[in-house]
Amino acid sequence: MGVEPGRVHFSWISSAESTKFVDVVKKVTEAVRAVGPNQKFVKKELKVA
Amino acid sequence: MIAYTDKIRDIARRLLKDCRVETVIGFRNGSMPMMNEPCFIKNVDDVDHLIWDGNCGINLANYLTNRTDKIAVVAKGCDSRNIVTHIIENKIKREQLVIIGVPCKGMLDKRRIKAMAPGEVTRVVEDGESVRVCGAGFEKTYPRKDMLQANCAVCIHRNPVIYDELVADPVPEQQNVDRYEDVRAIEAMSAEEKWTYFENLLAPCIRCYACRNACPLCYCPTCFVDESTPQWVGKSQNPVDVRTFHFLRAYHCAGRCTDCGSCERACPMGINMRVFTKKLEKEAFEQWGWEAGLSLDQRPPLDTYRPDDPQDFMK
Amino acid sequence: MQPNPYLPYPVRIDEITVETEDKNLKTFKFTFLNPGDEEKFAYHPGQFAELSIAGKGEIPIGIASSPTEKGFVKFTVNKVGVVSTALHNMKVGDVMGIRGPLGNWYPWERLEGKNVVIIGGGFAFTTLRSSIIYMLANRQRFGQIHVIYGARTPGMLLYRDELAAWEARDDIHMHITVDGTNDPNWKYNVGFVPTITDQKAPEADADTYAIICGPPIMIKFTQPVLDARGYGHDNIIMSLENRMKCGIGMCSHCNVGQFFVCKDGPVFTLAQLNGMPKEY
Amino acid sequence: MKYIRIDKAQWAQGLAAAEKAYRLFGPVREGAMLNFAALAPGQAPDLDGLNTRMSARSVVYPQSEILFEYTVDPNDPDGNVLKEAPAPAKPAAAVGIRPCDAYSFLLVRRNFDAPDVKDVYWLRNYEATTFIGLACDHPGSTCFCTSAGCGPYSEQGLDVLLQDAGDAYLAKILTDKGAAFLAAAGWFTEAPADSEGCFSAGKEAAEAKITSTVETDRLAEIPQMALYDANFWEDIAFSCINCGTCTYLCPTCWCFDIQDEVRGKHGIRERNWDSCMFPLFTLHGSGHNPRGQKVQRVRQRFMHKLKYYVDKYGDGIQCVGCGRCIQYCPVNIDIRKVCQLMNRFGQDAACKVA
Repeated sequence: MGVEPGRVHFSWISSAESTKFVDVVKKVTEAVRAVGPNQKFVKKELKVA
Repeated sequence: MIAYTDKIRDIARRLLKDCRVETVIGFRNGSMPMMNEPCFIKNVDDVDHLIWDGNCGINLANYLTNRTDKIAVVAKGCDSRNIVTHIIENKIKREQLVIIGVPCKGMLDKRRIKAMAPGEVTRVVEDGESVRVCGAGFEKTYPRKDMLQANCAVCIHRNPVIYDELVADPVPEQQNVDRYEDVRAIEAMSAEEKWTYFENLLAPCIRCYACRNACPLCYCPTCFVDESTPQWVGKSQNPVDVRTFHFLRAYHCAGRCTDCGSCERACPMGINMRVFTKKLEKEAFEQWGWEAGLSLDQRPPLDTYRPDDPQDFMK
Repeated sequence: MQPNPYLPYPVRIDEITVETEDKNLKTFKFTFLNPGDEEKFAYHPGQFAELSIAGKGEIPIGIASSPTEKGFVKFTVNKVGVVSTALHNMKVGDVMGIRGPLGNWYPWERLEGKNVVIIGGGFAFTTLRSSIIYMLANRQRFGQIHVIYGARTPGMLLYRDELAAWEARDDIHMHITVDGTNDPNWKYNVGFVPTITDQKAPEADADTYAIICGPPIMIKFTQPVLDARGYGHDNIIMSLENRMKCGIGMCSHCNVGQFFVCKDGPVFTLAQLNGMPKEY
Repeated sequence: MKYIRIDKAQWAQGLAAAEKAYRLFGPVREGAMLNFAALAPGQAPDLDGLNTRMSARSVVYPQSEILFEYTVDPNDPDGNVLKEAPAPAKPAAAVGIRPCDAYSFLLVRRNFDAPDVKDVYWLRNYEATTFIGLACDHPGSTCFCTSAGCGPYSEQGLDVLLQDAGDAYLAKILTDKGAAFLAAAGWFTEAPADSEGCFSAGKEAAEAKITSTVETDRLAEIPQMALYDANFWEDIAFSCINCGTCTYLCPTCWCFDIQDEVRGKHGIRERNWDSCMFPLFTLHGSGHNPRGQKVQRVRQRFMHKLKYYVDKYGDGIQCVGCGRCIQYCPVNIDIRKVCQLMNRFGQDAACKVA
């Protein structure tokens, strides 16, 4: 819908794969940080017009 | 079209007279050009109200949800596919229904015809392969095939997929149709372009929910936008809320939508929200070879698991 | 300049009492933050107000205190939706708002010198408490007072201490009942409100009025009992509730026929209701 | 009555001058449709279309309107205390509003300006708005204003009525407010002496073009509950999909919902249009719904407009005959047909639909 592709990730991680989970989370947070804060799908300040 | 109408009336009369059904659901003449009104007939004497022409775009499967009586329903190709979906999703039982199948030649795009006319349209006459559009001081004739609703122009299931009676011989299905030209154009956009495109697309939305309510798939007792505990979506005209509604609604139709065009047709603001459902329809087709509502014997892809389900999106 | 009818008076929660054994009903005692607001909030028993929580919204709730009780207002709230749940999570000392008083009230002028039978069920007893306190504080202005009040179990009765105190008085006839109980010490009635009404309600006459407030099912079965006992429809007074937002006859949510429950009601006589759509 | 001639060559220039003192609203082309919306700086209203898709109601009564602001910070001395949202600084002018839409505000005013309680937001917006109407010389096929209390040249609720006179607009000044707006725009040229004749001729011609009508003469006398219990509601309601199109496009519908929203510590209480067509509109906390059936909601809408309002205010129907609900109803429910069924109730043995 126009949200930056880097913001969404899917992975299969078994409950036994703790190191993989850590790796994936690291990678994802880095990727999202690179994209920067989400400016799109958030409501702007609520103000009187 | 007159032949269709006569045949529908004949069948309805017979079904009511023989007490095969209690109610016939079809269309009657509207008070506006290019508008027919869904109606129910319970009495043999009223059967002649039923009509058929190119202005029967509302999907009648929408009127079957959770009914308990025996019903005959007039169904064009897409309606019949939504009836199949309704049966699969337990919204109606097959045994309750007598489906009066109508081979469909596409519905007229009332918005387009109005926009092309030089003045207010007061009368539209379908005449075989052409359409005559009349108004104060003008009369224009167009080829019918150029005046179809966008979804009908790319429809490849014009004939009912399920029926008990057929009002005419099947029509030839359209061949070599490029169904997803519009979706591909959006897919090719950058994230930024998509964002702007959807923003402009949805800007006129007034959240009247005509699209949702005209959709036979949207039968939830309480729609997610109406939930209060928790409240998922704000109720104002904030664009984030408007967008959330349209996108989430489309997701709820994934693998179920037949592209009947009711949502777009119903919208008072003329928004083409079909681009959302069509994208998901395309995905369902490309990922699982699935087209909704073609068979009573197949479960939809989103409620079945197969070990070989595609998962290219997983990293 | 016009006063803004949507602006709540700021209030502080002074006391919270859990009323029922299921803990879903709490009574909140509020005091007004700004001097003078209490006088502006002058009300009659039977009226309601919008309880307002910033960030959550408003709910219409009957006023449970009586105008004869000074220095505070009380509301008993059932936990059902967003606002009532938020309210149940609040603490003594928290600041919120109340907006009102709203709606009409029981017809106290017409009831002057008359016998009054109060019939209530469940958590709809709130404005009836207000009415009882009010009548007892002005006891000489009324004839006989009967109270028929039922709940599912003894633990679901509201204002149990006050009920006991009223039982002890001889100028008010209490008929407390529960649908059922295992409590061997229960010394009051057992049975549904309509049944107890049939047994205990005084004889009907032109000077006897019934005020009914309760769940729809109770009203549905009590009304024929009163009919059979000969109560005239002008003498049966009911309090309705409907979904409301504004409380002042603007938003039209509570619209029934040409009336607004919030503004033209919530109090109607049965004679009035007979001529209105049953959309409540 | 004073008439002013506004040369179309001076139109844009005048609006630019008026823009300094007023927030301008008018018909605006948005894609394929005409909408009634705020004009961008320098934007001229599009006065060529018949009428706007949405009515002009949002000028006075926006679909979402903030009532209060507050902070939910408990450490703030004003924490959780509501503050009235400030009114817009400048007055507004609705330029090119059609007479039916202007008249609608008078009907709605009865609700918001009740004798005992005033909706301060609606009233402050209404009183701050100047209505510069444009007479309808080419009414449409679904316009039935002349039998709904107004007409293509109706002056009710207007401050100025404009008539398109080819290369100029003739402006009939109806109120001081209207005169003030024309003065702010710098339009002072007195119109030729026969202007009054132009208006009455225009009015006659326009009214003659109205082909659509409703009968309302018996609505008041038929008992409310008899109409409520009439046998035609199921047939009328069958096709309804319970969307909010009719209620949101209608200039005389006024229902709203109130909502709180909070971002961080800053919160607002706002109102949004609501619709009696939605089941949620009447749903109780207990789950009970007094109008849980579609047929009840459809009946409510028509009974409210054509009966309850008639009985409550004794001055006609809550409808101005703009025809929007007829044009845009997705399933072609036609208020003219419903009105006829109601008005002929008990009289017409063949009180049948279709």
